[in-house]
Amino acid sequence: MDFTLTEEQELLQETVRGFVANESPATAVREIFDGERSAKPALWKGLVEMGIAGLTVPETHGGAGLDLLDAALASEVLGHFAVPVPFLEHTLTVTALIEGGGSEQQSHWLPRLANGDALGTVALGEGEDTWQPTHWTARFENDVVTGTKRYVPAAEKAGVFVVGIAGGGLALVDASAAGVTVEPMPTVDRGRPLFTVHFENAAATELASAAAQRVLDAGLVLLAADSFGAADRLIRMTADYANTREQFGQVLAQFQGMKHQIADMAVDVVPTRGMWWYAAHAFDQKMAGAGRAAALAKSHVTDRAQQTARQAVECHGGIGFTWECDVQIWFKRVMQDRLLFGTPERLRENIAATGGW
Amino acid sequence: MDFTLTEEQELLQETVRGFVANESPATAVREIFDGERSAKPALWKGLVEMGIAGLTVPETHGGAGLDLLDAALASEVLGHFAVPVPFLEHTLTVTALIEGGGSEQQSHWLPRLANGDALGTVALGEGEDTWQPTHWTARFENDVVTGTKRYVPAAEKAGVFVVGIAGGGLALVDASAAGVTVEPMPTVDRGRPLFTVHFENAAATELASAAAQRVLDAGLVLLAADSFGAADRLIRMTADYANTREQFGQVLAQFQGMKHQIADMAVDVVPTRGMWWYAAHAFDQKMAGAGRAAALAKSHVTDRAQQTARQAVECHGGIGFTWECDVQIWFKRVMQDRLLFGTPERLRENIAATGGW
Amino acid sequence: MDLEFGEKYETLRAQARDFARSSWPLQGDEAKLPEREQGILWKERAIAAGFLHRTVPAAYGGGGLEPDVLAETVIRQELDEAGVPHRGSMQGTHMLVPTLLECGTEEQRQAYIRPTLTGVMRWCQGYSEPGSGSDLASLQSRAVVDGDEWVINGQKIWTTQATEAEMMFGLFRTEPDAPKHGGISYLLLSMDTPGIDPRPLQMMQGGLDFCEVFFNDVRIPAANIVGKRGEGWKVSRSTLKHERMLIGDSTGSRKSFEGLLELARNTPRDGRPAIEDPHIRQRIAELEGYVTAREWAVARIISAVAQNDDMKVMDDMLMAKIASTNVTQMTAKIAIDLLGDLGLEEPSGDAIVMGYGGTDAASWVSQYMTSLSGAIAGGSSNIQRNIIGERLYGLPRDRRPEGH
Amino acid sequence: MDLEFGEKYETLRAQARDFARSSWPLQGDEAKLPEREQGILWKERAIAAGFLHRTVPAAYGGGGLEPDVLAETVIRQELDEAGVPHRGSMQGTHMLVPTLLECGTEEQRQAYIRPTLTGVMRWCQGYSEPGSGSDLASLQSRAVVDGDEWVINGQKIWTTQATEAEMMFGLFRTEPDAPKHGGISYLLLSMDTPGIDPRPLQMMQGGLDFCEVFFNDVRIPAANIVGKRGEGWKVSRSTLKHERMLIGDSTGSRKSFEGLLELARNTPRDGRPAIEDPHIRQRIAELEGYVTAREWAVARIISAVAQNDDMKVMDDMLMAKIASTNVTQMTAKIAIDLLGDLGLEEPSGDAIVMGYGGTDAASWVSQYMTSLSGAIAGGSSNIQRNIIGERLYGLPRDRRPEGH
Repeated sequence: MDFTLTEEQELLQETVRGFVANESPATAVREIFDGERSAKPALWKGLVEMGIAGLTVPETHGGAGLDLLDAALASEVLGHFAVPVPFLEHTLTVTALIEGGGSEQQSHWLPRLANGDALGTVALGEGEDTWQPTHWTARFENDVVTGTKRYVPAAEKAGVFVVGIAGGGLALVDASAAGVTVEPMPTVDRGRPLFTVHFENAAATELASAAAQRVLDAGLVLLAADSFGAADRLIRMTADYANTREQFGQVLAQFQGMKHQIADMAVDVVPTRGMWWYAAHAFDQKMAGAGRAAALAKSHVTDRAQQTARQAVECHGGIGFTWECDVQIWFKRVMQDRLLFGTPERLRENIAATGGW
Repeated sequence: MDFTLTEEQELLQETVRGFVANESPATAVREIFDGERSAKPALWKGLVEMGIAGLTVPETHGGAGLDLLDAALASEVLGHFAVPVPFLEHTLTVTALIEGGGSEQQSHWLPRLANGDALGTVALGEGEDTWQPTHWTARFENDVVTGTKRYVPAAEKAGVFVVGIAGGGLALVDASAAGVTVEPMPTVDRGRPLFTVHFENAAATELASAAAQRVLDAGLVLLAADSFGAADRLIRMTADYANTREQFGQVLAQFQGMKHQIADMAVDVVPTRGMWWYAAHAFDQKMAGAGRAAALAKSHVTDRAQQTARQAVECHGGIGFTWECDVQIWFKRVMQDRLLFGTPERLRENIAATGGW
Repeated sequence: MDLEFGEKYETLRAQARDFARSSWPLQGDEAKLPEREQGILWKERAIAAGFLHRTVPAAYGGGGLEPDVLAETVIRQELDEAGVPHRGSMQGTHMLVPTLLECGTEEQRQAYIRPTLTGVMRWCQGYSEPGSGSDLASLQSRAVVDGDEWVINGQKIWTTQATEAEMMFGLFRTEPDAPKHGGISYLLLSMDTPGIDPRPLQMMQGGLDFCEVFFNDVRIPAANIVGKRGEGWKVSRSTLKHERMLIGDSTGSRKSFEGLLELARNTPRDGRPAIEDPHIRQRIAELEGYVTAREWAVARIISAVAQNDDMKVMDDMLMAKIASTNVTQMTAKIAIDLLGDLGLEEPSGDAIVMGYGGTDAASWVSQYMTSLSGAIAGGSSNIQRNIIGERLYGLPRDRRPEGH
Repeated sequence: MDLEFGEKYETLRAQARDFARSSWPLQGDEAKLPEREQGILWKERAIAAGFLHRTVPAAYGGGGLEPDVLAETVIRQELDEAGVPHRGSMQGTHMLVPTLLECGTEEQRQAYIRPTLTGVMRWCQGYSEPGSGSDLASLQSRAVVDGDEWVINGQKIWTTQATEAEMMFGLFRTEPDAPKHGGISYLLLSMDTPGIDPRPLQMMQGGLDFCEVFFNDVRIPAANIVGKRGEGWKVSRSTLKHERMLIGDSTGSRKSFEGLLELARNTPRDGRPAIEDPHIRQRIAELEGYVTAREWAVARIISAVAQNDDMKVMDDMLMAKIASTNVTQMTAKIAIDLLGDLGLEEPSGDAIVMGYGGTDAASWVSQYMTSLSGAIAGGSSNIQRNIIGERLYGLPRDRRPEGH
């Protein structure tokens, strides 16, 4: 019984943290928010060089062969620094290939994904919260896919799409295929832009359909981890502000009302760390109830993170509500984490159903 | 446009307040809690002498001919002092007779109810939250009633029962009729005990069935008012305690955390006063939506009062959790107000339905 | 208790309705004037007809009538209904004008009130500073006398409409050696004075609702002071009182609630309108409890004020701000859950509207963010909690370092 | 990360299971002994077999083994499962014994530890006083030396099991002129000493879970002090630490949650089980989020402690108490709404059980009330919030009057 991180896992977090703390300070994220969502190619490139793109790619395909838990630990750090990189969608593409790819699909894509030559993304929802495999309507017939997918991350730069298809399965589409059109959407977290993607008789190959639920579950875990990291950061930002800003001749944190608000934020967020650790571990070990654990983690962590983000704004006073205050960057990150792949309410419907209630 | 109380109404509250503040201090209520629910006949008698029993009885029948709003104002004061008297059930009996009684029923009972010779009560629910007229199953046929009613207030002392019957109507049963059995129930608010009442072919006369919903609506308003009075008192008790009790060399209220807890209790409760005023007024004027206003007032006020009662215990620390602390008396009063005639959740189902949603 | 307005006010209501419908929109050549000028024209006529600024003395351009909150209520309802341009900049009409009436000189009243009422002269408020939020009296922007002028240096923040307004009223430290509250004066500045530099401040939802205003050796006439030197804090209190009153209005809460209902009706959920979902129904019904409570609390306040019985409703008045904030935030949170993935859209950047009830997703996303500002603007919720605890329940004031 | 206990611990688990099943219930004549004596007999055997009080030195009657939180976890799981009487008075075994091991004299250890472990000697705790709740160090009960005795006067409150316990450990003011925290000593009292008067205190739900204890010229030997005069505050800290640890257990939350699920399954609502109501499902699913978070937080703590890495989980440890309180209160609130009119029943008067999951209405009504005690017992939630803010985020301590 050892519910702790290994030294390797702690080192992984340290390494990612060291890199993004230097290379992706809030000022850099802000440039993206201020500009036209101009990406920072060097940032993702640096992470690729560290092996982050191939973290969960099997060693035989040139990756590090690590688990979802390791990816989630990376996500936590990326959320903590609000790093604007396509880690979620790329990692889920790897998951789709591992869980559902044939050996040809795997040997073609996994090495390219591992070394960063290709960026992967997932095209699942079709609008109106159609995140579940049962909801998908994109048609896959005669080796082509037709349909429109919404809220697709990083679609603009992706080399390969994992597309949810009618019947609840997945298909793989090379981004260079004819019939693929990417349309930008103005979305809330400028650091991680989303797109509408139209597939019009785009050449595709099928993945094993069992992979669909696994991809979604992995996504829920990574979003929970990201959100945890972001919420933890928001609490620290708020504490720092309260320890510095003076009103009525003393720092804000000296007011017990403010102190207790910060403590309540911590009580909301801090105890949720083990929850996504466990969900990731259960996913890796293919435990019974792993999907339910993922839904519990995603719904709970992102709900608590939302509340924390709102409190962080309030505790910062007027400045917290401005564009120039960094709080907005994390507020929006948490918001996107919470809504992507299903709201807490919708996930809880599944939690109830899978709980046998 | 005058959403204020008249001088007469303010005087009514003053008069009741003056009487119960003297005659029903917390120490007296406590005696009932400590003893075997021993009633205080003198207390009700005193209120009867003030005209409280006949408050809403038409003047032609010996009452004051006042409105539900006036009764609700009295309820507020009774809740504020947690006065252990059968005002709610008695007043609803009057409502049933006014709204649904024939002239014979009225001339027989209303004068007796007005002068306190008879105590009235209402036997509506049958357990499992069957408070709505559509839920009732007690049979009324051939001028007799058969069925079991639960959570009937003051049944032990009642001279007349208003009984909810299958089909959603009401019947009137003289308590001295053969076939009426009253069974005590240990219930949470010892100041206002509830009973199970069995009717076995008990002689009864019918009331006009439209009265049933009116009785229930009036009950919701009176419970909201009572609960408001009780919650207001709990806030004041808590503020007094926090202004007196010292810890770490200063009164508790000096800690901003505590101060803000008390302020939040006030923000919960204080703004709800106009809500039950309006619900009572709408009832009196038979306005469209009066029933919905009553359900909104009852669900909202009692929910806020519950939260306030729980906070009051917490703010009192250990002592607040003891039998000897007066908080428990008001805590339990609020609890009974909240659950009687339907929980907030169940009432909100009606609010949604009647809102045309 | 009588919720009817009665014959007198219903007559007035009918007159207001007639006036509103016949006076707007403007006709003929007038209809070709720029929008703002049309508004000024209409306001002049509305004042003359007794439907706007009724209680401001006629000598200063108002209606010269006795205060009558019920009359004002029915008139406002009708003007709102008719969609006439009766709402101007509140800063001028509801804050500056009452202040001048209470503390201004005869010259100031003559100079400023009439154009303010008609909208010819618009005002912005220079109170908050970057270092002085809740603790307004700690402000540091300075004005020093030089001959017959004030010379002003410093910075203000959270100034709405600073780029449009002709004038600013504001608080400046004029007696640096006096104690905190005693060293402040209330000054009036023309916004085209050299050295004033208003810069829009972007909000998190993208809108430009506020400005920072920088003062660099700004010189204004020495006579532009309301009240005496060092008494600016006292002078400003009457103004702030009005601001708080303003925020205590329930129309926004109800409008916002209606918008939410509409959203719930129009949002599909598993093929049915979301409003049919029992969980959503519970959340909305609970919210309606708060909204309704607000409405009747406001009705209590209006009625008591009409009877000069303000003291009786002090409890509800003290809650108004924070209760309203809570409703707005609850509404926004339900809305974002209804939107689901539509909530991923970038906010519309709409200006802060406390009771906004939009129909498109981007507006609701904006509202989800702007709803947070209620806990901050016009006195933070924590300050409100202090006030409630202290005034209503006699709880002690916070311990603070000396002089604060 | 490995959630399996592994061969070593599974072997130990099997041994514990075998021992538990073969050792209980007692057989033959032993089965006829009074319940308490049976418990003592069983405990002696469990200690000897290495399944109870494993880490207490053998010289004082314990198992003499190295601390191993995983071993203790699997053993406790098996003992719980088998229903043996392994849980004694925590006050003695988890608070007094560690304190004596850390600060007691050799004589005290010899005299008290062994009988405490077996349950022969039960302890109650004399800390809180009517005037000293959160501010424990303000206690006023006094002990003065008279010859070779302490003479004690004063009053304690919130003492559990005071009428049953043979002994009390408590804090008393012995140096009235010393500063607040410096004037307190940690004393041991036999509860049958003349002048000690424990009186049960009734709780709002009707139970008698606590006592007040009055001291009237109570004389105890001067040697009955742990640590030095005036160092009682320090001595007591190790004990309090243990109390807080105890409360940080998630078994109760899960048990309570399961009970709530059962209640929702068995409560009819419009002819169907309430658990099928979408609103109830949402509320329970949201609660399960909190319950699950607690469980894995506790798993983190146990694992880190097993690796002597306590510092890594300080954040979760500091949250444990308040997070657990929140879960218990949420559970109770859902339960009372499920009960509907059954919630009108008088509470059962059951003792405070933090994680109670009853099946009858009266027990749930009790739970609805006792759930409130979590925010009070073992340090109020507001004190916990202070600790979290100060230790985890470096927020400043409260301003207090001098000397506090």
